[in-house]
Amino acid sequence: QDNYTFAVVPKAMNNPFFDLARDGCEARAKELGNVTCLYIGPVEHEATTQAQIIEDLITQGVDGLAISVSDIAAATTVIDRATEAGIAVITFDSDAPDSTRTAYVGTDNKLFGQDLGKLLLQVAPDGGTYGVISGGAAAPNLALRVDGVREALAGSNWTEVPGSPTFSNDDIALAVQQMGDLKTANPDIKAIVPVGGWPMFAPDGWKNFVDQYKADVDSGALALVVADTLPQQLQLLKEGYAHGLVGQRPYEMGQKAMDTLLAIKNGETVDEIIYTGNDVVTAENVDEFLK
Amino acid sequence: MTKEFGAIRALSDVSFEIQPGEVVGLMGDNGAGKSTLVKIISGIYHPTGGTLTFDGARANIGSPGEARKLGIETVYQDLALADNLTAAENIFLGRELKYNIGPFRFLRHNAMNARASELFAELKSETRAGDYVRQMSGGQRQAVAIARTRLSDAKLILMDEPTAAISVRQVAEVLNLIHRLKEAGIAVILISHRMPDVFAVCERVIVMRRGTKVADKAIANSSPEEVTALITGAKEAA
Amino acid sequence: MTKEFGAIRALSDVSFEIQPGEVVGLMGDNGAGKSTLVKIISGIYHPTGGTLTFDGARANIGSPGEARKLGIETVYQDLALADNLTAAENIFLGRELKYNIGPFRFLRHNAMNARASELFAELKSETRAGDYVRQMSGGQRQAVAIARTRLSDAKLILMDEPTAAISVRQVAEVLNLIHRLKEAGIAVILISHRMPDVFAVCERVIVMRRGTKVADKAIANSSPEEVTALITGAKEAA
Amino acid sequence: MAGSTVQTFSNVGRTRFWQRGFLASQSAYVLAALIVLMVVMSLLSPNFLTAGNISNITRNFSFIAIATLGITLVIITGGIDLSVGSTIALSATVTSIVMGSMAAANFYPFPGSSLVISILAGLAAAGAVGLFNGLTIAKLKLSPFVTTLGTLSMVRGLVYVATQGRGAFPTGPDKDLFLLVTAGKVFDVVPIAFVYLLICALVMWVALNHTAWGKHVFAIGSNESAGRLTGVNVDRVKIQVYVLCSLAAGLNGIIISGWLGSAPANLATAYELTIIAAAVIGGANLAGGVGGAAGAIIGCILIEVIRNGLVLARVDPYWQQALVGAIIVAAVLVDRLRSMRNG
Amino acid sequence: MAGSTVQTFSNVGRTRFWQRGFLASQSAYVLAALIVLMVVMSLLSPNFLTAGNISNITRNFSFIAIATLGITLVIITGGIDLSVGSTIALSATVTSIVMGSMAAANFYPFPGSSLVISILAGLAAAGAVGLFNGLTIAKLKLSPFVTTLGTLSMVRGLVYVATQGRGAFPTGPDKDLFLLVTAGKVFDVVPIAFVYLLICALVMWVALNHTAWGKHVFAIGSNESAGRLTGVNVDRVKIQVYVLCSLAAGLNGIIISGWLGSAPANLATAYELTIIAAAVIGGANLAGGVGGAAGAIIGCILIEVIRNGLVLARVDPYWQQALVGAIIVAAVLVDRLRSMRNG
Ligand SMILES: Nc1ncnc2c1ncn2[C@@H]1O[C@H](COP(=O)(O)OP(=O)(O)OP(=O)(O)O)[C@@H](O)[C@H]1O
Ligand SMILES: Nc1ncnc2c1ncn2[C@@H]1O[C@H](COP(=O)(O)OP(=O)(O)OP(=O)(O)O)[C@@H](O)[C@H]1O
Ligand SMILES: [Mg+2]
Ligand SMILES: [Mg+2]
Repeated sequence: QDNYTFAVVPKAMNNPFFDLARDGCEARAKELGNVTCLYIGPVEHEATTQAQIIEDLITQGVDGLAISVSDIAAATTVIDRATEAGIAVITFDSDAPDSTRTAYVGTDNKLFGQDLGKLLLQVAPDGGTYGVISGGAAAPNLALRVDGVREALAGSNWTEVPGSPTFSNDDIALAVQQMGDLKTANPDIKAIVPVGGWPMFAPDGWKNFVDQYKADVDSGALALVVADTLPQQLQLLKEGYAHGLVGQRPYEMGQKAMDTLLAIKNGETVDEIIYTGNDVVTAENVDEFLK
Repeated sequence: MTKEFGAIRALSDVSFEIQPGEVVGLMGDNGAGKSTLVKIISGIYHPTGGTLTFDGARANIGSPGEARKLGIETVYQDLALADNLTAAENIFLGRELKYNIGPFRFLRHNAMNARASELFAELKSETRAGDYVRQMSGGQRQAVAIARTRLSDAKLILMDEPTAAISVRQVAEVLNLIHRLKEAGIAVILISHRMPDVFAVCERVIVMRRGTKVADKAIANSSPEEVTALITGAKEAA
Repeated sequence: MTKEFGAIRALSDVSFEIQPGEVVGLMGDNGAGKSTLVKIISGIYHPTGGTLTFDGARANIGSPGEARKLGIETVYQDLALADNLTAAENIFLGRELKYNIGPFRFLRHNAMNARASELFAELKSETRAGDYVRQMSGGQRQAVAIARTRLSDAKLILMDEPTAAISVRQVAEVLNLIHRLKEAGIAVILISHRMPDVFAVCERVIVMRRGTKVADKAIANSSPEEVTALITGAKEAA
Repeated sequence: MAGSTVQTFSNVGRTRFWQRGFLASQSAYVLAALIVLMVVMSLLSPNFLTAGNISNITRNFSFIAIATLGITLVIITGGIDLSVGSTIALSATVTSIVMGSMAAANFYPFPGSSLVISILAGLAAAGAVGLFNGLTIAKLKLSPFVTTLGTLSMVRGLVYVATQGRGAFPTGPDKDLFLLVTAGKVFDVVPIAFVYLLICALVMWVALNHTAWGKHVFAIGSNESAGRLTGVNVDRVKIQVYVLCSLAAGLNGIIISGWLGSAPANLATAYELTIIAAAVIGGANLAGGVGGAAGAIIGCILIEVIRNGLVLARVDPYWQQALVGAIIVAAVLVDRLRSMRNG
Repeated sequence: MAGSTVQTFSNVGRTRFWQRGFLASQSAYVLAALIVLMVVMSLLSPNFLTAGNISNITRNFSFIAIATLGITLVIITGGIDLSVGSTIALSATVTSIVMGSMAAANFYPFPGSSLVISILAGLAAAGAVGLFNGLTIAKLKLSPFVTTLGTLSMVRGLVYVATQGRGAFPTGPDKDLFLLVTAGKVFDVVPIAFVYLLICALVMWVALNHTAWGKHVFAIGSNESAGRLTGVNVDRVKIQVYVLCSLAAGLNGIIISGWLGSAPANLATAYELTIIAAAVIGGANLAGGVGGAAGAIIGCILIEVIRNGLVLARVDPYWQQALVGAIIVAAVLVDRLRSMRNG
């Protein structure tokens, strides 16, 4: 049995989301035995650095690459170079559909956004105004999520406030500040939908914010529907600090990435699109996820 | 040639004139406003009031560059040297010697170094043209600043304490230089605290005290004692 | 008290000594190495070779701070002033006057300003203690540097061209000051290019040329003409 | 001799009151710009001047203002510290980790011990960074820019290494106390971070203006060799200044992590530029020798008011970034008025 | 008079060859550090010295090296330009947008016209940023740090506004030609970016050392008021220097976007610190008056070799960042050897 080294290249290493993908990948690599998981990417979200690291990995002669694409066109160029060099390439979390990558493992971001929107409709069917918090303005998957939210809410009584989405640049402190800013700028705002978990990654900052409007949140007059399902978010949800979460499955992305790359190496055919699915969590089912 | 000045706080209503080939000594206590006066003539400061006439026409000197173009050269008290350039580069700063290759102009390093060495030799100064000004002694720095005025055909040369830091033998050379300038019809304003120097080369001496002109008289009618009294304020005016 | 020096390129085998209460003039052409010598004594440069004896003991002066502690005060040729502080703050830099509140020590601004004004008055200098050095005239800056040496009980004061930029009446005050220092038993090394000053206050004159000592003789046995000849190299040694 | 202290100079008029002291400083002019900006913002958005928003603004700028005070000291000596952002993250992380491991080990010698020890550990880690910077810059004489750029990267790397990129959370028996002393509000209105800021600023103002140490800091920035020649212990002051800067950043980090309830590994990434900008806008001069506590705070307020105001005014988020830049330049431009008036 | 030009000084020995010129410069010592580092890296990873990797390294450092040349000019005058990263993104974006809209409009006056016009548009946009910086700094006399921090933010904001955050990519009939002139390889080995770099560096070296303009640049950095007093047109030179810096960054941006086949809106975020670090490591002095083309390139190579080598050596990525910082400091430390030897 051959030994393989598969590299997992996140968009940015400073994002806790990708840590879960790394954990999944490392766990699965250990189970498989003949696979090494090499987790490396740019520290901050920046397309050129990611491309340069991928080039270095090509030079190093890794056997497979799983890339969370930072910029579609830029990644397409390097992915094509990698496949030319005979390396198995898949994308995860964020795709470059026109490249020569063999498969995409991850979330359907449009669908993910739609799930967020639907969850909001379910939590607060009456409608009103809502604001969205996004991460980096340049991230294609986040743009798809925002579109998804808008699509799901089109035709309903929900309207988006001006100045939305705000961009937190994955800065957790800034994301919490923007929660406050949105509410202050629009005192009658009825819902805030962060399309990534940033503000809740700061549990006490989030609590501080919610506590100011605790009555509204409890009564549902201020609906909080947030992306991602990290443990601290589930805890907050359980304590009544949010109404619903829609989660991706980064851990599974890491696992499936290893499986898929190994399958390609073994000459098997794989599906081009492998969705890992979404988790929709509300107060009802939160205990299942908290285990 | 007439120059009139209004006052910036350091200078109130000072006015005087100087003719081609005339050497005027400007004396006064520390802080009397001598350097300020020089800086106005050479275009660094703008007078708060008053006018400046040069070559018969009213001159509006907006910058040191313009002053230079009019033919006014200055040795500044703080010397105005770029530490990270060599002596030669400092001397030629702003009017480098160049040769052309097509549309491009390149520096004539050797020619500039040679000319700078000549100028130092003329001043009997032991200053090496290729040395960085950064590592020069106080007197060598002053020699560089003085050498700078020798490059162009100036009409008026302002020297703000040019002999302060240089040694006896070069002081003589600088005084010689002033004599030669005078013969060539160039007007010189010499600021100095050294009474003998002023009395050796100047025809006229202007004394300032606390921003005002207290005397303007021919050397022949004056004496070192009188000037000293004027500077210290022991004598009010002359 | 003996001082011996080895050579850094600018200084080769210069050695001399000075007694308490003695005033020695140090003369020489520009770039002769006078300031370098001063900087070695005051701890800025370390001699490449040679030793330094102070108060009978061999002194190893590692920094200007140590020199100060030994009782060596210096007026540097480049004055060493912090432009963004006032004259008073510069004078007291490194030995501020303070009062205590519990464990904390705070500055006595008024006392320092008053003392600084006194020092300027003593030097007959028109320098305002509260003005920033940045906006001072050349002579005012020099007055600040000289006033600085008056603060402590120095044993040896090095003055590198202290009178270069200051006006006639203060020159007299500085020379007076040197006389008083001498009477108080303080040794002074005076570097100057002004022959009359050196002959007015010094007992001995040391002449340097190109890094070597060419003469070391009592003023009484010498003359300005001889010293000039030694400086220029017209006379080889004495 | 008595008369000498009241020397008068016939050619010296009195400088007018606006040409002297605070009113002639850059800080005063930036303060004027800030006030104009606040008026504009309150016209654009009725919510700008609400109590809640003012409390938000106060808290937000307090987060960077303590670090800005520290970096102002460094800038006055003519140095720079690019590692403040990383140091903020380091002290936050160390505090959380120590608190967490004390809880795990059930080590709890005295009431509040976990709080005190973990905060001290965080500050010690920050101080160590400052000591490294200071020693390298003062003793090895490396350029502050390169040195602290190196520590920026080193310290951030260590934070990632220590937490495997995950960041850390304050936990354990003293967590509530920790939140109280970092994120609490005095009298339910004034964020406690603001109180810390005021204390730090006051101490700094006294130290800069009324102690010998402060004069030495200015002297080093204005002419380092003059400081050395007059016997100021330049190296020691420099080291102190870098240590203080890192401690200030560390304190800031602990406060932020208390407010967030989390010390993410990417906390305060790229804050160094904002913090330096705040100091410079408030009048600190990167060439050294100029700066002060009041200015630093004004600079921080200005930056936060711009950010907050644009969000409240519902400006298109893509335009916000462009406007932040433009307003910063405009705010500094008012300082030209000063130079023009004072000649 | 003839003899005067060969004056000799009895007390002046000849400086030894290693105490003069390039060998006594910081660049030479950093070059030595670089060589040591390359030997270490090649021992750690067998792939380091392969032709493919050397070509990669060459291309990667060329990406930032042209901008580093530009910023070196600015640093020599005693200024700083924090907006280079944003300018890289701007010119890349403008080039792509213009190319795309010419394709959309089917406007194609002469062969290669889309290439030429779009590249010129990109450079013009970059030049405009430089002109703004230069005018603001030289004429309004604002601090370079604050001004360019403002443009950093403004320009990045405009890139987001122009592309709605999505970035742009080169398209149209001349796309292949565009890729050829930006990402191609000469003789199939030498990245074309490296050729551009060499040309720029050579021009810069000649300009700095053999033209009056170059001496003026040094004079401004070493004593601005002296430059002004001797009639150097300080303002004009400063403006030129900032425009050149932005043009260099713009050229870099176009080359990077050609290699990536894309101009993402966050292209080159935070590159300014790396670029300034490269210039400073290569010997440029932020206080002004010192710097050069060779040093700038050596600094860039050093930074890229560290990055690339650590990836190839499979160092734990969390440690990589810490090591990058440490090695940068160590590399500059060798410069202390120089100061110690030359006294
Ligand atoms: N930029 C400035 N701002 C404010 N005051 C200034 C400025 N420059 C000079 N002064 C003040 O103006 C007065 C005159 O200064 P100036 O330099 O003209 O004196 P000076 O006659 O040249 O003296 P010296 O013989 O010492 O060189 C001094 O009191 C000085 O403090
Ligand atoms: N840091 C340095 N590096 C190299 N050479 C130096 C340095 N400092 C001084 N020199 C050289 O040493 C020589 C002596 O300089 P020094 O300053 O001691 O002269 P000086 O006798 O004080 O002259 P002056 O009367 O002009 O002040 C000069 O040739 C000078 O160029
Ligand atoms: Mg003067
Ligand atoms: Mg000297």
